[in-house]
Amino acid sequence: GGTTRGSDDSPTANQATGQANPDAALVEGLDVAFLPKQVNNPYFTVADGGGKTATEEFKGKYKEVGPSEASASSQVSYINTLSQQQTDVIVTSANDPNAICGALNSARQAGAKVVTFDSDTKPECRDVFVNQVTAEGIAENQVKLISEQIGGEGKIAVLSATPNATNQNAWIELMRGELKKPEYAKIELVTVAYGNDEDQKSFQETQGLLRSYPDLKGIVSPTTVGVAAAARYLSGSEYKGKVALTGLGTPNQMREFVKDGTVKSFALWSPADLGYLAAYAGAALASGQITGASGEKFKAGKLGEYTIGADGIVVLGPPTVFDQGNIDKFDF
Amino acid sequence: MARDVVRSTLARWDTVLLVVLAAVVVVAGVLVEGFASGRNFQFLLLDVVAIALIALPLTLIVITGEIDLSVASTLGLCSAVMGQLWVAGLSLELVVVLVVGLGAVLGAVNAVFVTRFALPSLAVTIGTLAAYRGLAFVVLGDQAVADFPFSWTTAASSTVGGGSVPWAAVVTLVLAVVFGVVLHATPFGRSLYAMGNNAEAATFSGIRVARAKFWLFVVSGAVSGLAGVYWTLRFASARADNAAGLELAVVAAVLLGGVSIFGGRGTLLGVLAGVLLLGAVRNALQLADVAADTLNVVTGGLLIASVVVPNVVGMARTRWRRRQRTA
Amino acid sequence: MGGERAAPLLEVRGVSKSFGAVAAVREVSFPLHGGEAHALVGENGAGKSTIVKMLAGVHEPDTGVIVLDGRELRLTGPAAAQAAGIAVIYQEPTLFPDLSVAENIFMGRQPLGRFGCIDRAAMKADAVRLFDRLGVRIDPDRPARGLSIADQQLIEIAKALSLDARVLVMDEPTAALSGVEVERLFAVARALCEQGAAVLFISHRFDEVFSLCQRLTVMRDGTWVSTDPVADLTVDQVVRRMVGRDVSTLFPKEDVEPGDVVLEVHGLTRHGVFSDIGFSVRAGEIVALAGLVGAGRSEVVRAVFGIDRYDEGEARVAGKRLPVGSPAAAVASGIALVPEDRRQQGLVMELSIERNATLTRLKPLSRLGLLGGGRERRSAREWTKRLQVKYGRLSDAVGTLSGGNQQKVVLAKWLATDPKVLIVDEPTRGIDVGTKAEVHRLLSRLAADGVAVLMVSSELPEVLGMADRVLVMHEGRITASLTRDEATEESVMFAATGRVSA
Amino acid sequence: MSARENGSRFVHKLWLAREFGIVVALGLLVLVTTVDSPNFLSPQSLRDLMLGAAILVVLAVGQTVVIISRNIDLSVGAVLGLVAFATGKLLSSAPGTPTVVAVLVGVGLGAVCGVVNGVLVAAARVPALVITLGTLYAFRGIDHSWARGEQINASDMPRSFLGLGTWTVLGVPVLALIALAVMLAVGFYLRNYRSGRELYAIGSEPAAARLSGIPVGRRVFTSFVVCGALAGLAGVLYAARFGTIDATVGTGIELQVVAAAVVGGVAIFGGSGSVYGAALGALLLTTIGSSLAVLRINPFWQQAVVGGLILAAIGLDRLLAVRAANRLRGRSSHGA
Ligand SMILES: Nc1ncnc2c1ncn2[C@@H]1O[C@H](COP(=O)(O)OP(=O)(O)OP(=O)(O)O)[C@@H](O)[C@H]1O
Ligand SMILES: Nc1ncnc2c1ncn2[C@@H]1O[C@H](COP(=O)(O)OP(=O)(O)OP(=O)(O)O)[C@@H](O)[C@H]1O
Ligand SMILES: [Mg+2]
Ligand SMILES: [Mg+2]
Repeated sequence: GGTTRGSDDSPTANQATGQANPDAALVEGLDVAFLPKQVNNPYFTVADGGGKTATEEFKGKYKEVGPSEASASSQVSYINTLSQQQTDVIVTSANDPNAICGALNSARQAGAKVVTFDSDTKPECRDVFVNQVTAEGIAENQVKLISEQIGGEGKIAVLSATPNATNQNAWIELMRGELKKPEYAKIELVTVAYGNDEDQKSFQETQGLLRSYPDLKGIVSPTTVGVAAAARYLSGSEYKGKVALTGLGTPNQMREFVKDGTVKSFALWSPADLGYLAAYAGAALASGQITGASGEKFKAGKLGEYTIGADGIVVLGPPTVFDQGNIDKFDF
Repeated sequence: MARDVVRSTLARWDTVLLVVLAAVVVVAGVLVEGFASGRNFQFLLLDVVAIALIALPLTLIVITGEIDLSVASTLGLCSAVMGQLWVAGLSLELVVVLVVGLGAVLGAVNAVFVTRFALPSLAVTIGTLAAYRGLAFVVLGDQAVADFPFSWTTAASSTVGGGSVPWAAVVTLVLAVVFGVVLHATPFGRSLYAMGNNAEAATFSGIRVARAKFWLFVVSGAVSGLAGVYWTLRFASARADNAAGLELAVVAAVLLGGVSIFGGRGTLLGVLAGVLLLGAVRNALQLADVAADTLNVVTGGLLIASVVVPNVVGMARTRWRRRQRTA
Repeated sequence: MGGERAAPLLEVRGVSKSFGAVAAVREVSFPLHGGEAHALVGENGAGKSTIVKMLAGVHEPDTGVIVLDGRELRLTGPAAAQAAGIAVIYQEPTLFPDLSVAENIFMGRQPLGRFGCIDRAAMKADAVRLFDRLGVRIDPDRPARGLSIADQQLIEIAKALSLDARVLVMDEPTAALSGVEVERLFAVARALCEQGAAVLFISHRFDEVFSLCQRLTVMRDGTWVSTDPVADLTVDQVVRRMVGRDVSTLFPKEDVEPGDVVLEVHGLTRHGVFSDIGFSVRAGEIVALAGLVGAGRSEVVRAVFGIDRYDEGEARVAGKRLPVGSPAAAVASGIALVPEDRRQQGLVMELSIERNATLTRLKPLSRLGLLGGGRERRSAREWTKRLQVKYGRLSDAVGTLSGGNQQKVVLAKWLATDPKVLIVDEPTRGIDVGTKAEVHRLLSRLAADGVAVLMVSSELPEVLGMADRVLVMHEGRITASLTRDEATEESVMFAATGRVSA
Repeated sequence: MSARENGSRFVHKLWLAREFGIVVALGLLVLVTTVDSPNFLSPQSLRDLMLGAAILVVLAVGQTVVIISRNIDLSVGAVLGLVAFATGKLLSSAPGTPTVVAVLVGVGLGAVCGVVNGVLVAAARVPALVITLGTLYAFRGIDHSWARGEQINASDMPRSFLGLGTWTVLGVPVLALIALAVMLAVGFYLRNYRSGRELYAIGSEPAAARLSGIPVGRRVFTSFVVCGALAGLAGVLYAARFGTIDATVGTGIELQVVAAAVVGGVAIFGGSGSVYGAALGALLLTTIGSSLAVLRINPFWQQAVVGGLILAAIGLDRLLAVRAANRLRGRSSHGA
């Protein structure tokens, strides 16, 4: 979210300048750099791994750089470095939608194409945003999952990441909207707790939720750290099987809890596919196949063809729902 | 006095740092592609400005034997308040003044605990480190204010005559000169070394120890507030978590600069060299695609070396002399 | 003396020690015999404490050896010295302020009970027993923080006694003690000698040296001068050997016609420490504040100077009331205080001699708010020269000076401020006889120039020799105010022990 | 001395003890929370509190040993992270490893990190704050380069090991019992053994400690090894309790640990304080986290409250110290 005041007097950025040539071949030997929110974060390691696969497919040079702590200021410093190195494609997930804008725009002026994935910047600072799913898609999916598990009525709570995680807040807002639908009228979202994407804090917050709302029926945790911590707490407590839990998590983290019955189902998109798609989007930009304008199409290897939507957004697809039946088919 | 300074080990540490800094710049300029360019120089300076700014008053504080760990949280709270005031419709000129004033007030809170209640500053500022950061979240919550006027945000990274020296670095340098003169050539600065070595003896000499420390904390807060303004404008984003964890980087730079953590020893030149050295090493290694993990190991290693090397050299020298004498 | 022919218990043989360019001790040899107290005397900086530190294992000799029972000792550290049976009382107390008095005494040697645990009850009882031997009462359970210098020194003595050592080394143990305690200490030392121990005793007070010791070694400028039985010596001989010349008069008191009252104190009270203190000092007058250790004299002058706050009363300088608790204001109004603990309060040990000497005059020495090098250096050089401070370079850390020379630097930094009132707390503590005479001459000179001098001293001859008036304190109150004529050893001691005269 | 007099003396001592203030604060906090939300004192909830505090208590106990000797160890968070990852790696690559071996390996690795700190601080005689700030960066860097974004999950580790984090004995979590045992053992050692008392002496006045013949270097070295070993133990416990481990585990926890010790009345410049106080400080800090979560206080306020509490705790400690000093002033030092 962002508090705003008056009109924005920053220059409207160069949305999709030049002409797209849909038939241009992908240039070989492109320098593709992935700049995640934080290196060594397992989620981004998998996502960037997808990017690496894609880059190798189109014979580019892949590298992953980034700060060891998730802060916007260090990302700026890395973007400056990349621009200094004349990188062709920068694929990044923003720690702050505004803070890295200036640096990204200088990099673009220096010739780089910028793709954001997972977490966007302001639209005028990048060429394309590869969205894992639409926010609406997540909200719908999560509300549906929890409603199924608690039988359509009762109190639920959300366990989120940090209080200022942009996409979390967007999803939670949309979930509130979703809950207003008639079929969910008997479900009440009582509170949002923040586990800061730390195990210990998420643990404590889960305990707190159950303490302060003894009649809580379910918890939705749309963040991988939060849902794993909550599952681990529930599985070792008297609430196991009584309080429902769902959210966004990786199959490897959640396998144990699905098998022991703590969690019936949860969802996630494939992070590797996300990175894969982002790399192809970058290559398409750098090769002149697309400019980032709405309606342009490009091919993303094994994932097939994608179309750029409004505001230069490409959507990966609906999330996968994991449950006892299918979880063993996934390994990430 | 000049001879005196030259002879002291400290001055030698300054020189060592400057030589190492020059060596790093030359080596990186030759070996690392993209290092020796005006643009990179500009990026490097922009990155170290906030650390350098905060390090100035912190140097003086550490010389008196105290420490201020709340600087980055002060920066964050000031940034958050800056965002709220801007949203509330105040003019940015006024906002900047108020925010620097707020920084001074936050510094004064530290000062009151440290000087009036005679509490250890390490403990106090660990407390305010948490408290100020918490208040920043209370003020701005999960929001980010990002619609500062374009003219202001570009000013934060604009350069002198469009060259490669940012205005912010020039301002920092001017402040550094002011702090340097105050520290090394005024009665006030002299008294800081005395109280850092032995506060009781300084009191017995008629030096107003508590008052001096009080003002140092206030100035530290105000400068952190100013750094908050810079940070907010440079990244065009007022956030509660701005510069989280920066305190360790600043303390590391000050210590690398040869300031004794126990007080009473250190020079401002050394600290500036330390700040630039850390910045240059990071920048060069980043350009050479060295991973962030290795960067951290290098930073830690530099810090350890900065205290271990002079000590070990000193010990070895004494031992060698003794052997010579007895032989 | 039976020990005359027997082999010495411990022998210092040709030891030297240098610190950088300073040769503190050069080729010094002397024996310590069991059953004997041996005095080591010399000017400030002669190298006495350095010898002590070599015996204690703190410094390793550059050359030469220490021989115990005919065997060469290699002392690698204080623990090795203790293990060899050498107990040391250092010139400066070395206590642990956070720990209890009993633990301070027995640190590292606490009596053990079951499972190798410390037996606290036994430790406390042992401490009480030691204090009984010394004839003092200090609560063994209280923390050492906040004890007076004298009490700290007593704990040091108790610590050394507790070691039951064969060699007891005492570096100016009596500098902070008053007569009664000194007597008890000597009784204990004599008892130890009778049991066959050897005692090395360092003091600048010859009456003590002559009453305790059987043998005496003189040092000058780091070298050995002589070792003789005390019976063969006179004080004048010793002084001549120490200083290399005769010392004229020790108390060169000039007669001065006192001027206006400069310092006035009325009804000064700090609850639990002192109460209702009132006195005045005139320009040109030397007023002594006498009393036993712990009477509260230092506390009074600290309060006047603004270090401590007081609860009632007031202090005025030249009619102007001093604010409570502000040394800076006191300095501005013309007071100077030479404190009793020069290490903690008088000097910044890590800073250079120059910096210390000018620390009180930073503002006057600056021009346009800036300090340039030359003026400080000139001022420091001038004042260290006037006081004849012995140093290598002005840029050396003041901590490397000997105790007496450090004291001179403290005096220098205050005299440079040109004070109206000079308060000196134990001004000659740890100062050799030659320098002592100099300090006294200096005080006298200052008084003659119109400075009001207030002198706290535990040394009775100094009090009687120098003061125009003597104020005697006992347990936080002034019990007598005596003129120079009324003041005698008896009258002062009478008031100091609280027996109010009829 | 009669029993009654003994009793009143005990009460008096208790009142003077630095730990007393923390116990009162803790009591008030629990009371307020319970009034608002009665099942805050349910068995499950109490178990959770103990579980939550256990790891911090172990760290705070180790930190106290170092702080008492006038040093500080800022690298504990990095050591915890490194050991947690190593333990996870060991168990996931050799699932048959007995829990005891895993614990020993973790403690050993922690001790090795402590040795690095100890050697640098004691042998090179350099300030611990600088050294451990350096090793904080270095150990964390090693952890990151080793983990390279790998995550170890509960399913990768044997159930018997994970049980360490969830088992209870008579309703009390094993984790809490371990922390309690560590605290009592270290507390007993510091109070009743010569080498323990020497740590206090060193912290109180290092120069005097040297002159007293205390082997200062060796003691300081040992204190860092102990602190490192306990940080290692905490790392193992962390792995067992949370089951999800990556390279960021324990980031920033060092300030919390120091805060716990300070809140618990351990003087930051050495010489005084106890592990019991530090452990209580750790318990208080974690209870605040839980209470605020239960009271549904705006999460944004949490950190601010923790900060305020640290200030209040050291302020209170100071007040008590001044009161004690004033009483000493009233009695003369010679009064027995
Ligand atoms: N640690 C030291 N560093 C530098 N110089 C020292 C040190 N210890 C002693 N000295 C110097 O050695 C000389 C002889 O010192 P020593 O302390 O033995 O003399 P002293 O006879 O004890 O004098 P005093 O009358 O003050 O006790 C002095 O000039 C002193 O300044
Ligand atoms: N650590 C040291 N470093 C350098 N010089 C030292 C050191 N210790 C002593 N000295 C020098 O050695 C000499 C001997 O000092 P020492 O302390 O032994 O004197 P002292 O005889 O005890 O004097 P005093 O009677 O004043 O105590 C002095 O010149 C002193 O400056
Ligand atoms: Mg001496
Ligand atoms: Mg006195």
